[in-house]
Amino acid sequence: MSDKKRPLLDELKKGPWPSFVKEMEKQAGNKMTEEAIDLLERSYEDKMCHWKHGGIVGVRGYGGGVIGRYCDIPEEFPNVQEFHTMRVNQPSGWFYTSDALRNLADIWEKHGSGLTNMHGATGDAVLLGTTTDHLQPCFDELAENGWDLGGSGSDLRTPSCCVGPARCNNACFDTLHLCHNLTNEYQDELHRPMWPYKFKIKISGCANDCVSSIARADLSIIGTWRDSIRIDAEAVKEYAASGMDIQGLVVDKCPTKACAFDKEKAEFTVDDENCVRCMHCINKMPKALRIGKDCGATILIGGKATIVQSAFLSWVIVPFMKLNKEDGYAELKDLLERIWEWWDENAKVRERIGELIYRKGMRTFLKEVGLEPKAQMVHHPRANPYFFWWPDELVQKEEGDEK
Amino acid sequence: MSDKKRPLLDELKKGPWPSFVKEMEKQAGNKMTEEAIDLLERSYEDKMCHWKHGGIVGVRGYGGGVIGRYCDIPEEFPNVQEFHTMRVNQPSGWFYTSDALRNLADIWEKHGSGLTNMHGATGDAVLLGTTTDHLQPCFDELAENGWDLGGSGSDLRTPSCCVGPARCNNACFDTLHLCHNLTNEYQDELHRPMWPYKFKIKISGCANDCVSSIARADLSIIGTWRDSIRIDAEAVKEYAASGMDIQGLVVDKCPTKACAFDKEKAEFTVDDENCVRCMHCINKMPKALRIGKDCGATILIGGKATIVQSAFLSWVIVPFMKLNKEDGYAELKDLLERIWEWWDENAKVRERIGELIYRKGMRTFLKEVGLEPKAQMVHHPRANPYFFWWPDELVQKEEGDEK
Amino acid sequence: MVAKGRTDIGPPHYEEMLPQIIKDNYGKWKYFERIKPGVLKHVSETGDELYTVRAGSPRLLSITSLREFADIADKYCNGHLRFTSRHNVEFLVDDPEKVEPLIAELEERGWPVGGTGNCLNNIIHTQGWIHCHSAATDASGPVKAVMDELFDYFKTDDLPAKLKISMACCLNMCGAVHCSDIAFVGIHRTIPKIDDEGVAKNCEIPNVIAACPTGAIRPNPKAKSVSVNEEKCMYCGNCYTVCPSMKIIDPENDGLAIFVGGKVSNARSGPSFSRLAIPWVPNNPPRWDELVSAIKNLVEIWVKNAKKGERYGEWIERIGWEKFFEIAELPFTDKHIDDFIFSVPTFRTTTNFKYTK
Amino acid sequence: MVAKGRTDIGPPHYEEMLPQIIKDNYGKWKYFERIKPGVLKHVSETGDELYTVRAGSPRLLSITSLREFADIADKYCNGHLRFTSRHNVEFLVDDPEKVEPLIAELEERGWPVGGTGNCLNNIIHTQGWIHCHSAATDASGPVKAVMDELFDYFKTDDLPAKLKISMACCLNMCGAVHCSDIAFVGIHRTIPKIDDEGVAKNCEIPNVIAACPTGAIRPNPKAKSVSVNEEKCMYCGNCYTVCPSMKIIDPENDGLAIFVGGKVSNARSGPSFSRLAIPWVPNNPPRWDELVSAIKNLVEIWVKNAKKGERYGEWIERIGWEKFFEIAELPFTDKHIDDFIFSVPTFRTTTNFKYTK
Ligand code: SRM
Ligand code: SRM
Ligand code: SRM
Ligand code: SRM
Ligand code: SF4
Ligand code: SF4
Ligand code: SF4
Ligand code: SF4
Ligand code: SF4
Ligand code: SF4
Ligand code: SF4
Ligand code: SF4
Repeated sequence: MSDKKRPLLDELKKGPWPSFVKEMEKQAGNKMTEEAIDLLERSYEDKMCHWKHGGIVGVRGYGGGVIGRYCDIPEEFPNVQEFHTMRVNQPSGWFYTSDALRNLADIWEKHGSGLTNMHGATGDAVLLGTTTDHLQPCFDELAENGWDLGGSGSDLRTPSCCVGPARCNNACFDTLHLCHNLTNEYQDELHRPMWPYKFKIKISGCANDCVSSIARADLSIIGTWRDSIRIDAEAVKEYAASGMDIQGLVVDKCPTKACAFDKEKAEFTVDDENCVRCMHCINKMPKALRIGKDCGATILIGGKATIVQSAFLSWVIVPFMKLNKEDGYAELKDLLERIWEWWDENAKVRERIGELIYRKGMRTFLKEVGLEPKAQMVHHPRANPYFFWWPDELVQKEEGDEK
Repeated sequence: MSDKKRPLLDELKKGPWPSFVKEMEKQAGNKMTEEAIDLLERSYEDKMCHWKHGGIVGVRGYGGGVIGRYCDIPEEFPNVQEFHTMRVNQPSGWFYTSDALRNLADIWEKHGSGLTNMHGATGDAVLLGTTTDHLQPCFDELAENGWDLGGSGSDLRTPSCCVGPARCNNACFDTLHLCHNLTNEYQDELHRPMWPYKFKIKISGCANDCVSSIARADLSIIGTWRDSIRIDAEAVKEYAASGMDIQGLVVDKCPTKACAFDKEKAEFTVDDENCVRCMHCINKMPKALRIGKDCGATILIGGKATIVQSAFLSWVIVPFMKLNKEDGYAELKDLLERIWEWWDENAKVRERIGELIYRKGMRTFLKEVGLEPKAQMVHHPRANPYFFWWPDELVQKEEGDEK
Repeated sequence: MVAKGRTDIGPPHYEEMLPQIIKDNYGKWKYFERIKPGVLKHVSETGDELYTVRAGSPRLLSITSLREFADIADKYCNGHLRFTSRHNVEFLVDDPEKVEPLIAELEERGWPVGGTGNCLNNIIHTQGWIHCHSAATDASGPVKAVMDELFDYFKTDDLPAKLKISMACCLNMCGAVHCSDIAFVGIHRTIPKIDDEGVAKNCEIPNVIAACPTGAIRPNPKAKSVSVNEEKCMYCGNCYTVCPSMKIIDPENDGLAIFVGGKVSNARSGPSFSRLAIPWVPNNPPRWDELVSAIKNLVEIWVKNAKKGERYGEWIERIGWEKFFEIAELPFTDKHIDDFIFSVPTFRTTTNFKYTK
Repeated sequence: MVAKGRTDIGPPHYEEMLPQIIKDNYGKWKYFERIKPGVLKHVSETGDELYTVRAGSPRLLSITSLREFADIADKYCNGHLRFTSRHNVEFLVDDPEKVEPLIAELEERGWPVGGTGNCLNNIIHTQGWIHCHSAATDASGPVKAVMDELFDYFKTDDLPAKLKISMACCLNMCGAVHCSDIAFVGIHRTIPKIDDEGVAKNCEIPNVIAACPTGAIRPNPKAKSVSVNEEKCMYCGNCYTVCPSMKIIDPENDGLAIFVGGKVSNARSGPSFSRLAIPWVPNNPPRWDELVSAIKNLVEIWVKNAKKGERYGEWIERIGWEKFFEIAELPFTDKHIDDFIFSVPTFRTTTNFKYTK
């Protein structure tokens, strides 16, 4: 360990929550890592980071997957002069065997700092800190062991999905399969930046949206159903008997007043036509209520964080789509490709799809990617009278019609 | 009557609702009016209007109050070649004595078409259709009889107000007095266009807003109170006894669940702290409930219709202001004048105050007219992190502070 | 005659116009009752009772009718009357005996009594072809046709709630229809035709360019005029308002759009905008049949489906806009989806929606 | 070693990673129960029962800890585990007997078990000073300090509802904090300092100009660089992201803003944005005391005042934002009022509000 004292970081080794400082120190045998800790102490003193942009780095054949990082005071911290990150594409649902995890650890011990993020905000297994020289060997070894890099730069980013059917009673479709399938189908889009900007896909099995797809993905795929909530009348009675306030905690909070509870009979009913499948009643009484059987997903577009035109939540563009494993999700892929094509052709540099739709108008987007306008796409119709007509909707003037 | 047939307009003499065609025909003895009807028939044939812009016309000393109008086929309709409107400022609350009404009618018989709008959408008594030659004599005669013109062009428009204390149990202040007072105080602003664009003031005695001030005025003044709804317990019991569904029609519709009805005791209570004074319960049980005693108004700004940046509803800028008759509404006028000054200095041509605030930011508006930010001004705070700091809010760097 | 140049005297003082009973009870009204459609009774703290009889008006009134109103006011109301913010005329009666005879005389003379409480109110409207150069449709004609069709609703107050219909004859929206239960507004559908010479001679080009909400107007320096980008122009006509040489009227393509669900009062829910229901019905004088039947349908589905106390928009908010389009049997088109400045907050950012056919 | 150039193989197949009990019951889970904080039990149609033990993680994990997790998984879970979308680690146990020993060992080794149901969840966060050049604050440090303070809430599930706290270290918001119950985000407060030479050499000026959300950047042709309009710049740092010569870091003025009331799920109400509560607390390493106590206060008022089942924002929507500021004893300033593109729909357009002190 370096002889430098780290009084500020030491403060963060205290307290009940697991300490990232301790984590870093666990790898302090590595000179690079040790200096990274010292540099962090320095940042704590200076109240600013000590990293900077620098030359773009990567691995052969890929445009993304590596984030180049350089120290801004390399004279003082020569061992973290270069401190790049590699983004390793996680297995769908973030499942690992212990061996897989050890394998990753071993590779990273050899080629990097021994620090990771499990996982990055997009979903990748993030390997934090290595030098330019190590990038290609590290990648080669990852690939040899069945790992691949995730996305970065102006490309498709690593798709992610919720735990879904692997461990959840609410999954309306196979989120893991879809995520894996899309990731593999679009390897080229993922690895070779070529678009105006990044594009993210996140997949949740139901409206609880446990991967925040509506807030964090350009394309959000959220499970739902078309038929009825399945009710186990006996289990309802058990909840009632257990003293649960079904009226207050379930029924009164239904957003559309679509469910009802008859206290006398301990009977719970759902008015299918008015149920918006918000999941609330199912969440509260999982033993008694289940999602429907005719399942699929709602497709939404445009979600993103703040920059540039402020954050957008994704917007409904397909109220219900059957997700067909058998044909490899042809309908979804077909739509996705039309969307990419339109975006790629029309967007400015660093313009996310949501921002492009805003700029061009939803009508243009829908027409050009071939989607029908539906009332489900809006909270409410426009309030202003500023709408456009397509030439073929107008009355064509005949000769002599003019007065 | 002209010998022209008017088969299209004749169709609009049928039916139970009073017919504007019949109204026009009542004055058909006037040649100008008769031709105006013929011109309208022509518009019905052509499906378009036959009026056009033209030279600006007016009366001496005034920049507004008259709308110049010219026929676009004067060869065919020489008598309506000029067909200007005069806007006569209505008495507050649109009250008239029969003599006053006859007086207006007599003047307009002499100088114009004999057609009126009682009233225009801004509130004026609109005298529809006269020639340039008649404008000054008509105005002189109006003035002689105690009438004055209202606003038009880029000036203060004729303020208007609801019937208020004259005939309404809900009036939180004297709407008629305030309207009259402001109109008289700002005669110069009303008659001599000098601003970037129009500015409208509308005054409602309570949140029912019977003059739509929140939707149709740049400055909306809406009555409210600070203390408690007055409850007549006996009258509540009468409503209950009469079989009224107080729970369903009143309590359940309270937007903040601030009122309650105890069916057993037939007792109605209001939680003052949570009541937002929406008027609903008072509207439903006017015999039992009354507005509070400590009354004043909420002041809102920016309301307007569609053009240019779409319609705005007015925005709360002063949650509660006492409207003090004794000092001639000094606080309100002071604010109003600061607002006008800021708008006049900063707006582009044809930019309404609401649009200017949007362009400059509410913070700039508040600071420059001297208002404190209040949470009541927003539905909710901003969602984006794009806020500004004033220089004096920052940490000033001391010498040698830099590392 | 007159002292020439007498200006800035302001309107007549309202006090001169008030009947004695109002002067006596000014600010003292305690409560009111709705006696029947068109008749209100206000009761004062002093015990005085004032009856108001409201009659429908086409707003466009001849001086002959004004004199008729004056005569009626003399006969029943000690010479006092008023107009309302929706252009009805109200007779103020201090003697209960006179109420029925007054109503009888009004009805007899063709002035229908009604429009209070949960009646259909009078339709706020504008100039149209009678006086405005800007109009995409007539105002008085469509209003008359609609009021004839809905007449019964003006005379009965058992609608679910108030029903406020408004109209404006162009996007300037002088009828301020943007917060009405039902609104219809004249619209254009084709871009302005530019008379270059006229523009060069009569219009201030920077103002014309600034007038365009979508930035569709560009300078055309060659012609000292402007040009319009077809893709960006949504026919609002604001350029025409500032420059008469940008003619936008097109008789076959002009028509009316219908909006629903707005309100102004703060009662219960706050004020809200009306929203697009039907993008276009044709201008079809003299009785605008397509307009009339569209509005009739809109009113009837509300009457049939709304709960007691639900304004139009409150009903729709409860059932959801997608259900509204289904019930109204109206197509939902790309026109219904906002694409102007504040469009983003109108897009549906939740999977909470209902399925429709 | 490796076949060089092997690319595009994609991630490992998830099936290889699944424990047998999940393979057997894939898609067949019938319901679940929350056994206690940190422990879930999922029951399958086949009757199989799966226990999940969730442990808190700092997300920044050493390979030493990864190996430790692997060892634990071998010992209790047949060598299987997963991570969650909020960076916790979950151990998947098919034998109920092993649950308590597993928990004991985890706690013993310093991995707290909790964070399920109505617990405080782990704080989503980002790189901060550990790796990012863009950071206005550290990420791991503030998160550690806050989690220490709120630790008990991670271990008890009787909060009114789920409590999701997120953090991001600059406005790029890689933590996607914009829809969290409570969010804190690193912000700058002073405009970028332009290194003209650097801009001229390294940056694409049109991109720099386009990067500015408020149009504050203008070309400075003389210096082949750009200039920033002080009045329009709100310090977002996006210019710095595209051009390193627009340095925006300012140690004394950088700090954190705190937002509240967002959510992602569609349960009951739709997803919604978090909204500004506290515009700035200083960067105060190592334990960010001002941040920690501000967040503690925000959590406590919710715990005290919300009804059962109310997420943070649902509570505020019920009482009104003006009451929230009163209860939280936070000043409402001009910063809280939106002035960006979609500001207009946030302004209060109703007189329906509550008075506050
Ligand atoms: C590593 C990661 C944060 C983390 O600690 O987890 C990250 C790190 C960076 N993000 Fe991010 N983003 C990460 C997820 C996100 C997310 C969250 C998500 O994907 O769910 C967002 C918000 C969602 C979104 O995309 O809108 C996000 C929004 C941004 C933005 C703003 C983009 C925008 O359109 O608003 C930038 C700026 C940019 O692209 O130039 C950005 C840029 C960056 C850069 C590359 C900074 C830069 O300009 O060079 C950061 C590199 C940090 C470093 O030194 O390692 N990062 N970034 C996340 C990726 C890990 C992974 O692959 O799993
Ligand atoms: C007469 C009247 C309509 C009526 O039939 O009642 C009217 C008539 C005209 N209005 Fe209006 N406006 C009238 C009330 C309104 C209202 C309603 C209100 O005041 O409550 C509005 C919407 C509220 C608002 O101000 O936003 C209104 C919004 C406009 C606009 C759009 C302004 C905007 O900022 O959006 C214009 C365009 C303009 O100013 O150039 C306009 C322009 C016009 C012009 C002057 C047309 C023009 O460009 O020359 C119209 C003259 C018609 C004519 O030939 O007589 N008028 N105008 C109303 C005034 C009568 C009166 O004094 O009582
Ligand atoms: C006479 C008039 C004021 C004036 O100065 O002229 C008036 C008078 C009254 N209004 Fe109004 N309102 C008048 C226009 C309005 C308007 C403006 C408009 O229609 O353009 C509104 C806002 C419209 C909106 O919300 O879209 C309006 C919203 C109300 C409300 C709230 C209704 C609601 O629940 O949303 C009430 C309360 C009620 O009726 O329960 C109300 C109540 C009343 C009361 C009962 C107040 C009272 O205690 O005297 C008055 C008799 C109403 C009736 O018709 O039964 N008044 N009232 C206006 C009559 C217009 C007409 O001829 O039809
Ligand atoms: C494991 C995980 C999915 C994954 O693939 O990793 C997950 C798993 C479950 N979620 Fe979730 N959710 C997970 C992140 C989320 C997220 C995303 C996030 O937090 O960033 C959300 C949206 C957050 C939001 O709304 O702001 C989320 C919103 C929900 C909800 C809706 C809560 C609400 O009422 O608003 C439920 C339903 C419930 O708990 O009643 C739910 C319910 C569940 C259930 C009960 C589903 C089930 O039947 O198995 C799972 C156990 C939850 C528990 O903790 O008690 N899950 N859940 C994630 C655990 C994160 C963690 O470590 O804390
Ligand atoms: S999103 Fe739905 S299906 Fe996926 S883990 Fe959450 S609750 Fe289960
Ligand atoms: S899923 Fe939601 S909308 Fe449907 S019945 Fe249950 S609570 Fe109501
Ligand atoms: S706004 Fe209020 S005070 Fe004025 S007339 Fe309407 S109900 Fe009465
Ligand atoms: S005035 Fe409105 S908010 Fe107040 S108690 Fe009555 S219904 Fe509720
Ligand atoms: S709405 Fe348009 S056409 Fe009608 S009066 Fe106003 S400006 Fe003229
Ligand atoms: S009609 Fe409107 S949108 Fe079209 S060019 Fe003129 S101002 Fe622009
Ligand atoms: S939020 Fe900003 S500082 Fe933090 S990792 Fe992302 S880009 Fe870097
Ligand atoms: S910091 Fe943001 S607002 Fe300021 S100049 Fe740069 S991009 Fe523009």
